[in-house]
Amino acid sequence: MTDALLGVVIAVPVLASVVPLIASFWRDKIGWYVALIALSVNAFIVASIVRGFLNEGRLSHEVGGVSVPYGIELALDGLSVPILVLVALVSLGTLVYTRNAGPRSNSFYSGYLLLTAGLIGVTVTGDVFNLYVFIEITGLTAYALIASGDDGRSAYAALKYLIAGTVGASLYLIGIAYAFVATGTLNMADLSARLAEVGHSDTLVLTSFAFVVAGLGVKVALFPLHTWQPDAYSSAPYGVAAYVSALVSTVSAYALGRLVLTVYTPEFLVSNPVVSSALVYFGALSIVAGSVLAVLQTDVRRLLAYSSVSQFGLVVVAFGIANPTSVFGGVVTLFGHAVVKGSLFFAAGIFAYRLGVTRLDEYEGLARKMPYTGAAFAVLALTLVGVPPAVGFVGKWYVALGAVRAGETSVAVVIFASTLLTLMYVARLVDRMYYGAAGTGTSETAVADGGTGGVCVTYGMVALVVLAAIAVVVLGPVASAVQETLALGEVLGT
Amino acid sequence: MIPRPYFESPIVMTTVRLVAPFALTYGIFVTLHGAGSPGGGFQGGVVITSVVIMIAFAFGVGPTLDWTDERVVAGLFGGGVLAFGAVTLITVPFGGSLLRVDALPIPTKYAIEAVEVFIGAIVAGVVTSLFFLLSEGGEEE
Amino acid sequence: MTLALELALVGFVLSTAAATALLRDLLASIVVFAAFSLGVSIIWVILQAPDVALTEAAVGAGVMSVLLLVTVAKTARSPDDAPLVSVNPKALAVVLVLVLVLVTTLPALPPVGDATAPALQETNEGGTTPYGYYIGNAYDETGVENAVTAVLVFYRGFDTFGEAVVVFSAVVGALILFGGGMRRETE
Amino acid sequence: MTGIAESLLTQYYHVVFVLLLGIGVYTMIDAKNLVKKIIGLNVFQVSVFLFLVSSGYLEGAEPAIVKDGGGPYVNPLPHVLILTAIVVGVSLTALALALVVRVYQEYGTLDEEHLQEVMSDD
Amino acid sequence: MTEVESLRPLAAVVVSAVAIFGILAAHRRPNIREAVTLVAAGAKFAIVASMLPGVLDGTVYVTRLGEVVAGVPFVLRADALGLLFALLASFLWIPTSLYSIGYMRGLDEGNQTRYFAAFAGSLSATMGIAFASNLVVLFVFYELLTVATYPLVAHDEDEEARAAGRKYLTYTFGGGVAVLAGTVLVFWVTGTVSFAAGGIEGLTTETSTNVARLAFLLLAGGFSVKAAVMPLHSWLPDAMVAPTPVSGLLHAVAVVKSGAFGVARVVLDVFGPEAVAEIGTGLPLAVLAVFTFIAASIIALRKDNLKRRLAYSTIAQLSYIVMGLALLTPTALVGGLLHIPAHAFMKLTLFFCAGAIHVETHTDDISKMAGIGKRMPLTMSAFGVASLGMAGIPLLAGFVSKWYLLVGSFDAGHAVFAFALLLSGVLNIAYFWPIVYQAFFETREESDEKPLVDAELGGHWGKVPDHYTPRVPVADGGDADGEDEHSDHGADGYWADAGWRGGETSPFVLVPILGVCACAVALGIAPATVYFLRVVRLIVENVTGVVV
Repeated sequence: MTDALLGVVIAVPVLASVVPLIASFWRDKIGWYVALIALSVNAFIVASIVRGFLNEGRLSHEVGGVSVPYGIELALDGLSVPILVLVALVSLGTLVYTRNAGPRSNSFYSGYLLLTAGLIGVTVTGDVFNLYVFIEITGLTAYALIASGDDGRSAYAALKYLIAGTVGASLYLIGIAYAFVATGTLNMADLSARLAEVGHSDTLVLTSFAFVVAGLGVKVALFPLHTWQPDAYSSAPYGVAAYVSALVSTVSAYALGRLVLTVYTPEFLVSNPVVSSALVYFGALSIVAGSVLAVLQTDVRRLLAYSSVSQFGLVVVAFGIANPTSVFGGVVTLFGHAVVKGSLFFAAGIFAYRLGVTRLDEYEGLARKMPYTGAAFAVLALTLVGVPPAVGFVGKWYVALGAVRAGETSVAVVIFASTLLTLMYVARLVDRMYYGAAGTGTSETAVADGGTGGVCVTYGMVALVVLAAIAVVVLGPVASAVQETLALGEVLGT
Repeated sequence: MIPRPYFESPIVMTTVRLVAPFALTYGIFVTLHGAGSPGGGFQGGVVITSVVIMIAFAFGVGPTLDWTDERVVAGLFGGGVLAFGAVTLITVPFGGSLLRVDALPIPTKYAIEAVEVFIGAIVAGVVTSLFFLLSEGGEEE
Repeated sequence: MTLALELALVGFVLSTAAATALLRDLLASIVVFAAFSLGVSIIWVILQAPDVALTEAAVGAGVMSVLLLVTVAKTARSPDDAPLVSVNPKALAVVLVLVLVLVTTLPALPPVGDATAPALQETNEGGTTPYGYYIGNAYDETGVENAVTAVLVFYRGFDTFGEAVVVFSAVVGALILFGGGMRRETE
Repeated sequence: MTGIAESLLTQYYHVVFVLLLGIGVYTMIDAKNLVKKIIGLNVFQVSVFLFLVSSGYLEGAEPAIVKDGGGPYVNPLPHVLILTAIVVGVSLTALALALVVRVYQEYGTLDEEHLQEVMSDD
Repeated sequence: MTEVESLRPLAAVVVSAVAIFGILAAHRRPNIREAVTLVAAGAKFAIVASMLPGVLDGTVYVTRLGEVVAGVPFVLRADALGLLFALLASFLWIPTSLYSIGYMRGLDEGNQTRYFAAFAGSLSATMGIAFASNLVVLFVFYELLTVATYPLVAHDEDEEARAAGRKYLTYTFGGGVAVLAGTVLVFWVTGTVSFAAGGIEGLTTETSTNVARLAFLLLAGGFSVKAAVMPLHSWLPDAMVAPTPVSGLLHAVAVVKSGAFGVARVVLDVFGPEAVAEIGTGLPLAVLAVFTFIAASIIALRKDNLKRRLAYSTIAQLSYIVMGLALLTPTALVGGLLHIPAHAFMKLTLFFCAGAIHVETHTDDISKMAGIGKRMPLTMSAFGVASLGMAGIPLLAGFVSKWYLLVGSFDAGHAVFAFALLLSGVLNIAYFWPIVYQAFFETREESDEKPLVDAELGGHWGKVPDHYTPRVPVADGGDADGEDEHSDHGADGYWADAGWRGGETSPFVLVPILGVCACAVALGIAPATVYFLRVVRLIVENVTGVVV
């Protein structure tokens, strides 16, 4: 019975998303309440799903009662549990923020619910084509939400995102097609077995792997496939930017890990050393390039966007190394980065709404004007650097340990160096916020930038950011406690 | 905004008057007959929409928009999604799993055709409103 | 005979595709794109995929072109001083690389229509393949002759649900863009 | 190389797939007009559809309208996938066009270079 | 050695962390705020001291708190070595807090709340470093210490301070990264990172010598950044822009010694002296240390800014510790470890004096301090005593530790190190004595210029450098920004006579100076009765089994 909830948790937001649209004939601005109710319900369902996982281990549901591999399987294992929890939490947290920061239209919340449904779908599906469908749902709604900013710039950014994202999804589809030609099946578990029979060094298998990685790489925004991402993040409304930066790329990265680790399996990587090291260096390149580009930015949102490029590089490295230690590190990094980056965008939004500051040089002396948000921002930023005991450090520890165990010393060096690279741009921010001469970037410039948009910053928004800052610190020690529970060893079949 | 090049053409209007009913019928046929032959909700829905689009081209978008009640359009795809979702969930108590239409007390074939109808409704409603939104989109702004 | 027909068709499709790329005038390339879709839908017929053909004709040629036309009607058309755009060498180089890479994988692919292709086996080491299962049991289990419909709604019904959600999301997205809900007065 | 040469003959649908893909990508890179890019995107997607459908094609088989004594049938699974993919594709196109309209309302142009200029101004 | 479950190590860490909230809460009431600081300081020292007797009897107090990362327990462990450091830091926090009050108020600095809060935070982190039971926990608090001290370095918020702060972050985080890398290596090789007296099992046997060498290089190198071993030292002089109490406690004791302490942990409890000798990484480190304290002493000669000169002296003195640890012989270890407290007391006195001079006369440059002994007699006498101690004059703290170092270097069969030590002692006198001398025995007019300070290296044969102009006394005590609220030194340019009854500065400043100075003397006269020597002996005995 628990396993059926895997489908219910997708269906609930979809059904709820219809309500605001229909209701808009009679009332405006009820979308938020509908979303709140639906996502709270979802949170409860997710809670019972997690309980089910803790009791029974891997959950699997055959939609339509059709047996695998003829139907579609929904599955939940140690790799996807954290992501599911993450989506449930962030989707609720973002609501707290958008309550006042907006957008507030009914149709926005329909899109918001659909996006959430898509994210959950990507997380729990066990079928490669079904994954494609949910990726497209996620993408479609994400493009629309990004364009919900009231200037044309956001529409243009969304269009670029749409084209890039669709190309990525289509590349993924080509990869799936190659795999299908080679095996004739689509269920992940079955596919992985058939691929092993075909032979991991078979041209078709290798081609499909290449296309899948490239396609999802675009979605994750790995260097050099990241070009759509900074514009999208920097032109979307802050609430949306936070939600998208926290979840959409994260879930795509999860999908990448899911495919690489459970469909192509670590054996595939072992039997193709060239491919695996290519994947790892792909990630390492992203780590370095992302950080370097972040240092060059003058707009805070773009800086945060590029820092995501680098963080997801770390995740890909972790998945590429593909031993349980590094994969756990990757998952921790995914989770931690989602919370941190989302909250950083929240905080940046609060600054923009209250003071109208958006550029780095306007952050001078910000902490004095808004001590709580400023402090939270600093803590979150330092977490990004990997200052212990916060979650960033824990993730980095496991990835590095995995890399050393796998003998990938050069990669380990990059991982350690990335700390300093991150420090380069974080130090600039924090230094400005705390020791910059206050006065610049006051609300006068806010009017000039039109940054505020008449949004009043509520205590709830500030509290959300502060809580997140506390959470990421607490999360660090907690994270390593769940390593056993996730049983990633089984997931990787090692 | 560049005005759309629309001018009344009696021939077109008459043709549409004649064709529209048949097109509508054909759309419904395709929707319902997906079980036995090629076709189904998606195709049928599109064909049904084509009626609206034809009328729009013949008589102009503005008038067509005034004739159509957007509540009906919204009801089509909203209701469709709700119904499809309901089917997805309702089968859980019956068969213990989602979308298990063969567990429903009605013959599977009818269940499948019902789903096709829902899909048809969704597609018809969505494509119609997309057409209107694109052609009217933001002109009020 | 059929081969000649097929080759002609393929030629038509390719040339129309190329034309959409090279025609400068937007309206022209949209019209050619509609022709392209029709050609493709005939290819689907030849490949024994009537459902796909019908959908392609209705959706690809029909809806897509209408939407494109409406958009162009609302926006400016590029001034057509020359009928064709000049070829962009840089883009061409990129494409050539891509094409060459893909061509190298072709020998590994089973010939089209070859009965020994893995995707066309009714059984394999894992037991019955999806193909074999659908062909064998679709009618008995669902009472639907058209296996495509059976798979679409029953065996892979969840895909179709997702598909419906995608369609729905499209209109929601458009509504978000153009503000307001369905009610026009509020727009 | 001979392998490639003969495959060009025996499986020209795959060749068409590759060529269409090339044309689509070319259009997306080259076209300055946003609508044109979207058309290229569609061509690109069609090429993928072609690849999948041809993978389900069986020489001399009939469509999978199953009846007694019939067969052999082509593989219906790819058809289902492509039906879904086509609808997904048109939905994406619709949203893309809506975005185009939005951009045009703001900047009065669909030409990318021109857009860049306008944006760098404000 | 018996282990006792106890919350005391945790309490020692937490007490000042809790105090932070009190300090922040009381930001509107300075008196309450400072009271909180003092109470926290007292409580912290009481807690740490309460463990001293037990530790001397071989007890180890342990607090277990789950895991940091899998396989790495989060345990705080108060063993002898940890206690040595904790005792020192927590004890010196008391006078420093008093002094801070006098200093900060004397200059009515801004952001005092942030200052005291960050100070309390730094002390928490320091305790954590002291009681860390394994490399990861050590690393955690090591990084937190960096974060907590950063606001103190950048306190002034002017461009110089911010640059110094950024440099500080970059250097120390860089060191932290190296430490982390080394930690990962150790964990990978042995599956544990917990300290064990005499070294972790199989660290050098389980793996190739080169991996062990690499691990040692990363760990020792990483910690050496905070220990300011050349060439990684340049953050320290820049960090002197911080308020003097910070330079005093943190950049002469807590932070820099946490680096030295880290090196000690690595040598004694991670690798163990034998292993270090075995992989032959001790000697290079020792050589580097010797180079550092000779070079730093020579540079110190050339610094006219008092605090910078003290900073270079710190760099030199820290390298004594590192050298002692690197020589690996029991006596040398005792000397190195004992020099941790010895140097702390003396250097803190010196910094306090510098601060007092700054508060009272706004004088920072040595060349402007001629005759200042008249203005601040007690302060300058304390300065004199402490600087003699630095030079290692008998009956002062510096002597005992240096004595052990000398003996130790002979034991190690490297007499050259002994001579290096003596040489640096001479250099110490060379750069401290002029300050004392001119303070007492010169006046502004006839203060001759200090060739070592003013003239270019190598001197000018015969001719007077054309850029040189004889110093003319400025009416104001060399106060750069010309503000003249300190009219207490006469208009004729003479320092006003403050007399010897402590009227020279506020008691908040004077009492700590004299107190710490007295301790420095006590440490020299009766090292055995002042507990540090006993603790140090115990540590070395635990590690090497040799009773010194």
